[in-house]
Amino acid sequence: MGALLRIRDLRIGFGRAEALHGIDLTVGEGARVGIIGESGSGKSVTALATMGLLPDTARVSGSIELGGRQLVGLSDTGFARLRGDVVSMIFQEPMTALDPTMRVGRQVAEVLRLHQGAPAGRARERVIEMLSQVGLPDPERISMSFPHQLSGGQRQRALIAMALINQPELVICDEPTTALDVTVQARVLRLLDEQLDAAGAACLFISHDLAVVSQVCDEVLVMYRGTIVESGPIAQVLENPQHPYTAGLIATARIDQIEPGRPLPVIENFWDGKEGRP
Amino acid sequence: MRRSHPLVVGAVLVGLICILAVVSFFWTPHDPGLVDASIALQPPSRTYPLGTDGFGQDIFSRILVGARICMLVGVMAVTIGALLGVPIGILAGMSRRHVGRRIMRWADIFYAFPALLLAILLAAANGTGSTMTAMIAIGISSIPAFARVANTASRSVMSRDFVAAARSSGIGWTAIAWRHVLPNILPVVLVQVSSALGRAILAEAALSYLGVGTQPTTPTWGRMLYDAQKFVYDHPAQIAVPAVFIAITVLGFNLLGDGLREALDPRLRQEA
Amino acid sequence: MTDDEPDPGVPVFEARGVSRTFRRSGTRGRVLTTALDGVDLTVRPGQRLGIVGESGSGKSTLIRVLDALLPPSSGEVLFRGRRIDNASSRQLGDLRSSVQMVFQDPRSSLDPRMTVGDIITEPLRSPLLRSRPDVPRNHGERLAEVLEQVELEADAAGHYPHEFSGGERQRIAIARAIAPRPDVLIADEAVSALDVSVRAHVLNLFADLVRSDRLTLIFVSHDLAVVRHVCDHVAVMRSGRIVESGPIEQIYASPAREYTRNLLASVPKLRVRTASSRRTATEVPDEMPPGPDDPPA
Amino acid sequence: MRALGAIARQLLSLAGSLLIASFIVFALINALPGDVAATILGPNSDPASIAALRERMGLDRPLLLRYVEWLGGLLTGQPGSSALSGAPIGSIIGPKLAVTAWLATLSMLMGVVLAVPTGLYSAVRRKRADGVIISGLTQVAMAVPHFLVGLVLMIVFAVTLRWLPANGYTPLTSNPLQWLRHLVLPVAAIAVVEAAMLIRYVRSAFIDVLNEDYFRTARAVGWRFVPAVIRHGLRNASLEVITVAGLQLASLFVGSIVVENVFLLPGLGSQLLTAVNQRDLPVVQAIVMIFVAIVLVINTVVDICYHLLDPRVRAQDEETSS
Repeated sequence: MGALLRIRDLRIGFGRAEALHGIDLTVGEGARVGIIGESGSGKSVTALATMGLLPDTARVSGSIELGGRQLVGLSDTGFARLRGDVVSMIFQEPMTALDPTMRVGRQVAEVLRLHQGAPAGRARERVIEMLSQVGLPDPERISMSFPHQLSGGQRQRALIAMALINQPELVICDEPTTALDVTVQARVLRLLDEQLDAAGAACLFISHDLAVVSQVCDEVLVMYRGTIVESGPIAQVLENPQHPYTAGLIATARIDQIEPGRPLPVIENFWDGKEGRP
Repeated sequence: MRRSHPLVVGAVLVGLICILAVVSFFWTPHDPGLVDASIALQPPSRTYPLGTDGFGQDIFSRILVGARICMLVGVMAVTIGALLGVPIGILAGMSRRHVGRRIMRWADIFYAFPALLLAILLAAANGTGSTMTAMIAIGISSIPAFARVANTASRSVMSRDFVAAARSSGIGWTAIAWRHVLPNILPVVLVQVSSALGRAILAEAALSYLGVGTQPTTPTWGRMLYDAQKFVYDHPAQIAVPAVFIAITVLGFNLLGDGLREALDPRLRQEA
Repeated sequence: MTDDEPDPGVPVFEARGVSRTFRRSGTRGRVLTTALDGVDLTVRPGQRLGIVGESGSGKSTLIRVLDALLPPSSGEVLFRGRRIDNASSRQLGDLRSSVQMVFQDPRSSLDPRMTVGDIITEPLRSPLLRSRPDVPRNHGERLAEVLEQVELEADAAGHYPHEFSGGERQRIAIARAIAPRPDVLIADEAVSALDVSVRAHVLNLFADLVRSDRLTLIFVSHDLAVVRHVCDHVAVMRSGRIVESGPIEQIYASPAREYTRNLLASVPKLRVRTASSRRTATEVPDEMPPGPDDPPA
Repeated sequence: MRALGAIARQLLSLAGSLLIASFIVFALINALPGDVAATILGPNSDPASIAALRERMGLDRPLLLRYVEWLGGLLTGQPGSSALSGAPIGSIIGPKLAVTAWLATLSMLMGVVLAVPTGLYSAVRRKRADGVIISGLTQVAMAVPHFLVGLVLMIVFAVTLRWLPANGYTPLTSNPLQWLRHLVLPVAAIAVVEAAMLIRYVRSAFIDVLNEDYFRTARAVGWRFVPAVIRHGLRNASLEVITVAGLQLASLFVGSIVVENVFLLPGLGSQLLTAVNQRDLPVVQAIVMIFVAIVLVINTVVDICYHLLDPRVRAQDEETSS
């Protein structure tokens, strides 16, 4: 498997502050890489940089290669051609991520037409097919609905349909289930898993929840304050964490294995925040 | 780096006009009401820094006294509008949704009475207009804007959990209004005060210009423009002085409002 | 029965056939949504009750009705044997002074324009609480005490909420709740907005407080695994009804209802995904009904 | 069908507002302390002529009865007669209405045509030099009263350059070219100020949209910046802008009162001021009521447009009507 996404020494700064201090990561074709870290650790910034969606004020240096194309310094037009076609993104907030004034079907169809130039009739057929593929009941009706008429889970499914309809090579998921209920989360995760498999797409999956990442990904990167403190195949990291922060994360995620009544482990039991900081 | 500019520039301009208004109480270079046809329409000179008008009155003295009226009407009108509008808005915002909507619908009727129309009505009913009718008219017409701003803001405060927390520990409605709602909506109300002041001063100028506000014997910037208009063919520069002062004052308040909005809205702060 | 010495036999809360409907607009015109549908519930002194369910299951409505923040559409709510549904605010003195709440999102539950000290001592200044003898008189002293209890620095009192991290803010919210020495603590999704790594810290705090102050606890969550760590009883809610309730270990070990089993299975667990498990990456049973994910907001 | 119900409710509420507003107008003139006849005749009038005027205007009859009569007169287009000439008010006002209507409509059109593209442009370029300059210019234009812009335009184009007439009016039907020449300056005076305000609203509405999640989604699926703004921004921003533009149309009618007086256009505004100066209270009362009604009608039309455009409001409607 070749490398689809290769990031080298990526640094991102806003004003005087630097949000990302030179990270390296590689996502192979069809691979699933999770990025885990607390809020503000730089995981979302990494995703936005790959999509070219950082605000104008951001300073980016280093290299992001997607399928051999250099993305750092790419023009907006260049990015626009890739976005939604080669690389797509699923965001955290399904409630606000769809245009409230446009019917759902039309929003999905737009993505198709934008990149494939399919005629309206064909596009509509494909949209209905895609909506049913992401497990939306009565896709005809859903496609004619406005976003506010759908539940959070349904909206997230519609957004997944938008992200996958052009069979992208890479799907970036930024906390895609954090805003959802546990049962809905489980179903959406399973859907993502199936759809990524079916499309053979690679995935960069961002979450603060190690348990969620462990269910979707093969590899994991642990980020802390703008650096990657640990990375590797997920089994290896879980069984034999090298960095105390990772050990702390694993312990806090194993809440179901602690006997009730005993205090739960916290990160500070493992790491004081200083030792082993790169 | 640019973000604090509107606030500073606005504050400086407004401060300048306030100083003029205060100075006018103690000192003017000449008697602003002294008519002397022999020195009419003089260009600026050492004795008459901004020249004289068609009646031979010193323009600078009249500008100083005009600043007083302009600030007086603006401040009083906005006080009326805020003191009536904000409580209405808070009341509506703290009531149940459909009750609040009904209250706001009543307040909205005042939108149909812009300051100018209301002032004309009051002036007509009174026989003549006065500084007082102008103040009242502008004040009443600014009620719905204050009510609307306060209503939206307090409704969003009421939906926050700290209000539920206060209620669940037995804090009463008045205490919630004072302790939680008012402090949280104060920033938006302040912004509204500033832009309402700008609008009030524009309205005052228009009323004086039309002669339905402060009576022509008292110097006002709007009336000075009206008087200067007669000489528009031969002395067009006559309108420049009062025009510039009106524009400076309104610009000052508008900038102040924008600056406050930026300074107080965290989302805009990041945006800038 | 006196207020300060509650009879251990009298339930703290009792709900009898409580229903609550809201008028909402749906996809097909105006509808009445039933948030609560004939709920019966008894909370005994010292009990630590977890209420579990998905969003829209009515759990948040239930605690708001229990705390008399919302009136029920029908049914009776009793606090220590006295009716509190449709009671005037003056009649709620006992409830307001004995029960405190912790909310989900501290960004919303802490007034951004108040200092931490003012926030925490606000319940002490409530007119309904001042009448109670055991409410601390010395606000400064009590403030220092509770700050220490929630493991915050004493100088935190002078700062504003936005200067703290999410976990710290939730601890401020807890400090406010315990400041007037309540007998009952109601927590509404109190750890769901927190990062997993911060969650453990706050849960430990809850467990410690409940134990040391011998509080009655009502803990609302969508996560059974979390509830298991702080509660001894659990009630599972779905569509406004309690579908299953009992001692937590019993329900955790052998849930009687399909719905409870699904809830348990849905909580993501740390597991290594191998190539062979790709097809069944998550353990949601297939018989999970494919209906709407959750009701439209 | 539901949309029709909402429109019907809006119209009903408009009727209610009109009724209340008409009562306020009537009460301010008639029920405020001070005798109407004495006010009309001024401070130096003798009691006999005051009594005669009271008799002629029927002021001795009950207030409520006079209000109902006046209301009926408004609906039939004859709200009484002038206190000075005795001419029916309908025939005094009728011809003036067209002038004001042309002035306001053309100003609004010109204002919107100026404002929407400029506002959009300055939102997109808000961090660039040209965006900042536009912002600054609108600030200045907003700080200037309508009549001042009118005076400046008059000095430049009528007095100095002598391209256009400084004042007066020719009806459209008698000479379209002259009609246009007379309207250009007044329309420009109003439009410049209104456009400045509108530009700021358009700009901030678009900046709001640029910060929305759905705009980010649109960019993430491959829209380039400007097409994304047009496809997903325009409709959402227009919702906000329509509300403001409606309120502005109201302020614009009022602005026309002042500008008509600057350019001596024989419209409703000039007539209103003349009536105020002549203390012709029945005429004042009628003209003010016309302005108030126009404002209320415009606001209702705006509300209806808003309801038709925003699917969320359409749904909310159903919620509130219960």
